[in-house]
Amino acid sequence: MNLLSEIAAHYNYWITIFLMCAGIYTVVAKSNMIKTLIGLGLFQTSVYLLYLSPGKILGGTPPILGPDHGHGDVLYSNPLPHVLILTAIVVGVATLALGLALVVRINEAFGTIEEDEVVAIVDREDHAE
Amino acid sequence: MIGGLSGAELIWLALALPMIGALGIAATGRARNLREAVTLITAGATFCVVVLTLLPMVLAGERPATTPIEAFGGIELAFTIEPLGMLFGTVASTLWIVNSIYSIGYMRGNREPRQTPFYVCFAVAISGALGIAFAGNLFTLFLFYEVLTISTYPLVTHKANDDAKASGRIYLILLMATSMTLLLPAIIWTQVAAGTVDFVAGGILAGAGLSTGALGLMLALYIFGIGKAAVMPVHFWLPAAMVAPTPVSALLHAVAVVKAGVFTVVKVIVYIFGVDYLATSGAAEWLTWMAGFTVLCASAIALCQDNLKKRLAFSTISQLSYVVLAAAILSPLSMIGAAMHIAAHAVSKITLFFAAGSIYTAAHLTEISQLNGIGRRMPWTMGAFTIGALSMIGLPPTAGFLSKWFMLGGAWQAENFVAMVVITLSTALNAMYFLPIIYRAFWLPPPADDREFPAHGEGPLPVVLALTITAFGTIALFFWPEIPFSLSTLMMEAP
Amino acid sequence: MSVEGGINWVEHLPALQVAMPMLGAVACALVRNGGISWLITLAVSWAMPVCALLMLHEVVAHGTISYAMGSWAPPVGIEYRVDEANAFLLVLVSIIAALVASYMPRSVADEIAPERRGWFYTMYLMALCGLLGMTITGDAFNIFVFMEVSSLAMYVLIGLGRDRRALVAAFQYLVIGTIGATFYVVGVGLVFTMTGSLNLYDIAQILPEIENQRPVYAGLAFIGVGMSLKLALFPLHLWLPNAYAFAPSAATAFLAGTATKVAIYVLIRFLYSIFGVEFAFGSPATQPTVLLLACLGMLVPSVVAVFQVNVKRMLAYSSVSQVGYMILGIALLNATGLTGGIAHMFNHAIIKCCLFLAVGCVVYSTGIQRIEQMAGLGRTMPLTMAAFVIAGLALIGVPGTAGFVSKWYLIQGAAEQGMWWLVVVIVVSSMLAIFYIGRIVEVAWFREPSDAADNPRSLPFEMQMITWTMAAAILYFGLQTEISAGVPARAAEMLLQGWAIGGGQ
Amino acid sequence: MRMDVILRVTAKLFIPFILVFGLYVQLHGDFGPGGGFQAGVIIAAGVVLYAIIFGKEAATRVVPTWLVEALVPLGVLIFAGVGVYGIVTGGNYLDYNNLVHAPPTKDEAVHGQHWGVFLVEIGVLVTVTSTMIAIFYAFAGRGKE
Amino acid sequence: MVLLTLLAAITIGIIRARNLFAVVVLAGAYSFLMATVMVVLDAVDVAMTEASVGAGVSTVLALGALYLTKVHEAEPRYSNLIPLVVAVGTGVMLVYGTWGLPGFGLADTPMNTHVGADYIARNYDETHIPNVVTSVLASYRGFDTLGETAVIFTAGIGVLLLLKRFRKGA
Repeated sequence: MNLLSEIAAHYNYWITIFLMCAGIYTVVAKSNMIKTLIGLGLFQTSVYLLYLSPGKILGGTPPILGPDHGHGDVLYSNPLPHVLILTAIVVGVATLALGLALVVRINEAFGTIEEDEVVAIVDREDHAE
Repeated sequence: MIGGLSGAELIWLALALPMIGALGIAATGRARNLREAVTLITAGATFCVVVLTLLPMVLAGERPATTPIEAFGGIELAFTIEPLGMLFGTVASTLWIVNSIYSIGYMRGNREPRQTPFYVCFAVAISGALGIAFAGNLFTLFLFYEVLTISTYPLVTHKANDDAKASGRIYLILLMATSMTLLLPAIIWTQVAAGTVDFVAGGILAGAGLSTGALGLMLALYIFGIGKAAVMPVHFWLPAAMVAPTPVSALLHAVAVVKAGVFTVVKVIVYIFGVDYLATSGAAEWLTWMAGFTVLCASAIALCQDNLKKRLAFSTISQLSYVVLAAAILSPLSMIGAAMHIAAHAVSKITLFFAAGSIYTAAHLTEISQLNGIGRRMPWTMGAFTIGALSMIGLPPTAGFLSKWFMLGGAWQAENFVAMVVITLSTALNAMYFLPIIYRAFWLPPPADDREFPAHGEGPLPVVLALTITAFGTIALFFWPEIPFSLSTLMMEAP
Repeated sequence: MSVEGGINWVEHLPALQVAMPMLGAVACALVRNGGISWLITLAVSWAMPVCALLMLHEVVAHGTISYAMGSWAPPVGIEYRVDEANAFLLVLVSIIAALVASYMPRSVADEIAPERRGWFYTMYLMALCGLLGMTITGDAFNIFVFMEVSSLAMYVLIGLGRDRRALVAAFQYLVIGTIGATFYVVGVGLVFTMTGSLNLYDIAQILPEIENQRPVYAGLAFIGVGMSLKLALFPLHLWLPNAYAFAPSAATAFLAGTATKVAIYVLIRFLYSIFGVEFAFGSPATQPTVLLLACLGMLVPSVVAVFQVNVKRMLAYSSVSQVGYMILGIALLNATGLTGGIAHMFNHAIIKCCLFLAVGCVVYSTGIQRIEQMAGLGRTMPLTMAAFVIAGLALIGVPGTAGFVSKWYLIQGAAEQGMWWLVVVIVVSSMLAIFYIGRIVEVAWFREPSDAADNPRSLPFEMQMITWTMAAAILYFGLQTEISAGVPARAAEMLLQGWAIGGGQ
Repeated sequence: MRMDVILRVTAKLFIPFILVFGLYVQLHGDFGPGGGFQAGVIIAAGVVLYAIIFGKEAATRVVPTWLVEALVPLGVLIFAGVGVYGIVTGGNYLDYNNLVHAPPTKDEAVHGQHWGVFLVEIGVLVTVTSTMIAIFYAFAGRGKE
Repeated sequence: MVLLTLLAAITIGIIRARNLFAVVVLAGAYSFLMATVMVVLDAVDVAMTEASVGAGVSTVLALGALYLTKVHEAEPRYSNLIPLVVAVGTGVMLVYGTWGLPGFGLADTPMNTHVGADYIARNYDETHIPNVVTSVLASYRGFDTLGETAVIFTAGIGVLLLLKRFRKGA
């Protein structure tokens, strides 16, 4: 029973972990660059959950202060993770944009966005050197 | 006028002069006469500082030293002149002058390319040698040891053709590798064990409480780490370096490099391990065998060489191991012998190389089998060669006799019969590979047809001049051995 | 020390250290004219060392500086915390940035299209800003933010290389770098969840009181892996060689000098100051593992470097192996070793920067990047190649050069730990360095000039001068080591104390 | 797509609302969810929508490229500038307390905070909006080849 | 928890799908779901951002990129073993770590008592801004936000540097 409640208490962590693993898997396994980037996105997004979940307080409300100005007995969820994740999201999208830009250029330069094909071309050029 | 300077200033001056000279040479590279004038002047000035000024001070019992400069973590850059270093410094700076005179004749006579870099590197190498000689601790010594290695590398590859590059590679990699992989750890081990790397009379490791095995291991690291001493099996850079022009060979064999090697060995044994400590610990016995083996083996190989310079090279290897052997005997007399042999071998071996070079310049002969009757065409050269050879064998009236005498005495004193057998045996071998050359040169008739061997006279004047000087030096050291003798005895007395 | 209107700007040095490059970048982006942007870059990047040196002086004199951003006292606000360790690194990074900036203009003009130069300098300054921010900040999440600032800027800088392979290199770096950064965030997240604080010093105070250590261990692991990706610890180095090989010369010199070093600093900070040695290396398996990785890192990439045909890539592999030395110094866990590690960060930074600057000169005046083509360069560009040789000797660790000092400390550190096999590894990898440097030296000095190497384009003065300044610095720090070894020694002491027991006040 | 009347009309109707909503999010950030970043994205979305439907050329007539590219750094400038102003007014970097009155009483400090947050959010808004638009232009400017 | 499970399902879909267009759309859906989850977790600001960014901007950008490149993903050549190992390794490490984390929704965890609570307590007196997130974002941790803006700025200029076409067609 105790174990069961433990599991229940950690369920969302595990989903998070699953999502992260999926993200990493996509990044490492997939050769298509756009898919790699989306995998990165998944990975980062799941990290957000890792931050937000512990910040949630059951029975709490969003950290937008009511009339009690936070001194009353109203429970507010922890605002700090939210701030961090806001920043993280922004960083994530910035990275994504840059990555996509690079993919576009690579596609123009090599005519493909499959990483292993590109790498093959690169190796050939290295040996041509 | 430089008498007024203090010891420390003189040391800095001695180290700086060749460097300044190098700059001057590089600057005057276009005008060769000027350039060579600069070389000679620098050499002369260095000689004045080292021999005429510092030597008397040391003989008078002074120990000139610079105030140490802390480099890092208690490791200091320090110079102290003790007798042994003075001896080496004297040899180097004296022979530099002779060698410069010789080089001028040789380089011009053979129309060698890229002479300016040659003289520059040469000057830097001398500075390195002096740095080694005057080093006050292992770190400083190591520093200049590498300076010497690097500055001589371009000299070895001077010809810049393929086999020059190949042997240059062997030279650099062997010397650097041994010093980096063996010598450096040994030094740091010393630092960790003894807490210092300064050269102290009587050694610094006595208190470190290392086991005999560890001591032996450390000694091995030092001996083989000092690749310049060319103890087998780290000797083969020396024959390889034979591709270099003769003045360079002279530099390697007589003036700086190998001397730096054996000098370092002796210095480490005397001032780091401490003779008595090493003797009592008995960690150096294997060294006697190793050195003895090298002496005999190298002599035997020399016997089979037809190329004159190669034969001389192997003779050098065996002669170096004399010094190591003498040092390994660990008796006061043998130590003196070792020190004196550094000087003796220097003058006699440089004579031999000068002669070989002179033959090459005049007659373009390199093989011993071609030397029939050459003594009649080049009496001065071959005369000097004979003197050098006698000294190598160890016959009076030459310098080699004295040092060998001391070594034997030391071996007797220490009842080290291995050493005695080795010395006598190798003397026989030396005779076997030197006397035939002399015999050929003077008593065999020169080859008949002059188409193959066009008539030629002596080598260029500077060459002959140089080799005559060194030949006289070889004899002079027999009759007036005071300077090296007193220096080496000073070395053995605890200050 | 200018006091204007009662404001003591010296108090605000920590903020200025990061704000100035940012504003400079903004200015460059507004101007967008190559020449003017360069002047701005030059001014800013030379102001940086001044800031850093002033702070270093302050720290050495009066101890740690703590600067509260927005006057919110930590841990509520973000704190900037400067002590010996990161003040030293700030000096290093900013000086290298300044020198490279002075070296840059013609080389950039050579490799970057005119209308892009303004923005190029913007990126350069942002990279600098990010690195400085990472180094100076005392807040775990702030490190991440500035890590991303610098990383993004670097991806762009690399992507601007002329060769199309530069794009691929940038992309791979982007993917790996992002994974690394995200791992770091995960680690911080775990620690944050357990401690509830993001302020490094605060975390260090709280950690010892936590009874359930598992999340913290996991957090440590994630931070470790993430930073190892960033600092290209073998075998996580795969992004580095191409990135260095194809980026514009000036950018490569800058990255090689600074990027990995800062990542290493962050790792050191977490291992020593925050988690503390006892905790970080608590389990008996940790130290051997790290040492093993370090040794592999010192040997394998060196071997690979020996067989490279592209000189830039060869140097890149050698960088990977040098990272091994630094990690080794960290993992030795004694003062001497750590001093060696930090000192090697400094020395290797100037050495490798000098090498890449020299290569940059070669590329500028001949366009050569392959080693065979470098034949005879010793005769056609003697000064540049001489500087190259000096730096190469330092890389090998010849006494009298900067490289020797740190190597000495590392060997001594290993010896003090009685780990003689490490000594062997160190000397062997130095041997390998002899091989790959010697190869180039031989080609450059003892071969007839190839037609590619003949009559090179005349080199701009500033490129020569900066390259030689670096070479001179290498020789100078080989013997005169108050800065390059003295400060690291202090820093090492301070770090070994850790923060948990109230050290670093 | 360009010829589709319905789309164009609806777009013409919607875009103003989008922009207004964006401003609302921006200004209401103090009291409810929202802030410079979200607002910036929304406003940018409006422009992007315009560009998608009426073509990039039309969009650049309304929001010229040079303006966008100038605004990208401008936002950072505002933000960082506020920070520096914090120093000038005698506080630390990014200290808003004495933004309005220095030295402040407690209420004035709060006032300063309000202003500071407001300006900063503006900075974020400017940068985010212009960056998003600029990136979109850059992608759009890259025809398929 | 249902939502979370749904998320997992979508993820699998993303990994399986070969058509990149579908992938992008799925990713958008993923972001929306994520946003909903965030609302459940009381993170309204974050949810808003995630919706606008994850579902909006990212999708648009990805589609734009797709428009410029290719829509179909090639068959992967090499085995999926290594990535699987990497992913599972990470997972194990995380499970190990998270198992010790405090349970879901508790108020007395260090994270919710230390600084976080601090903000709620002091925020109003110091800033009069009801939305704690905004005040923390812009004031208490304003420097992070400055960094974040810098990131955007860098990315923007970076993309321009890489993609922008100049008259001379550089």
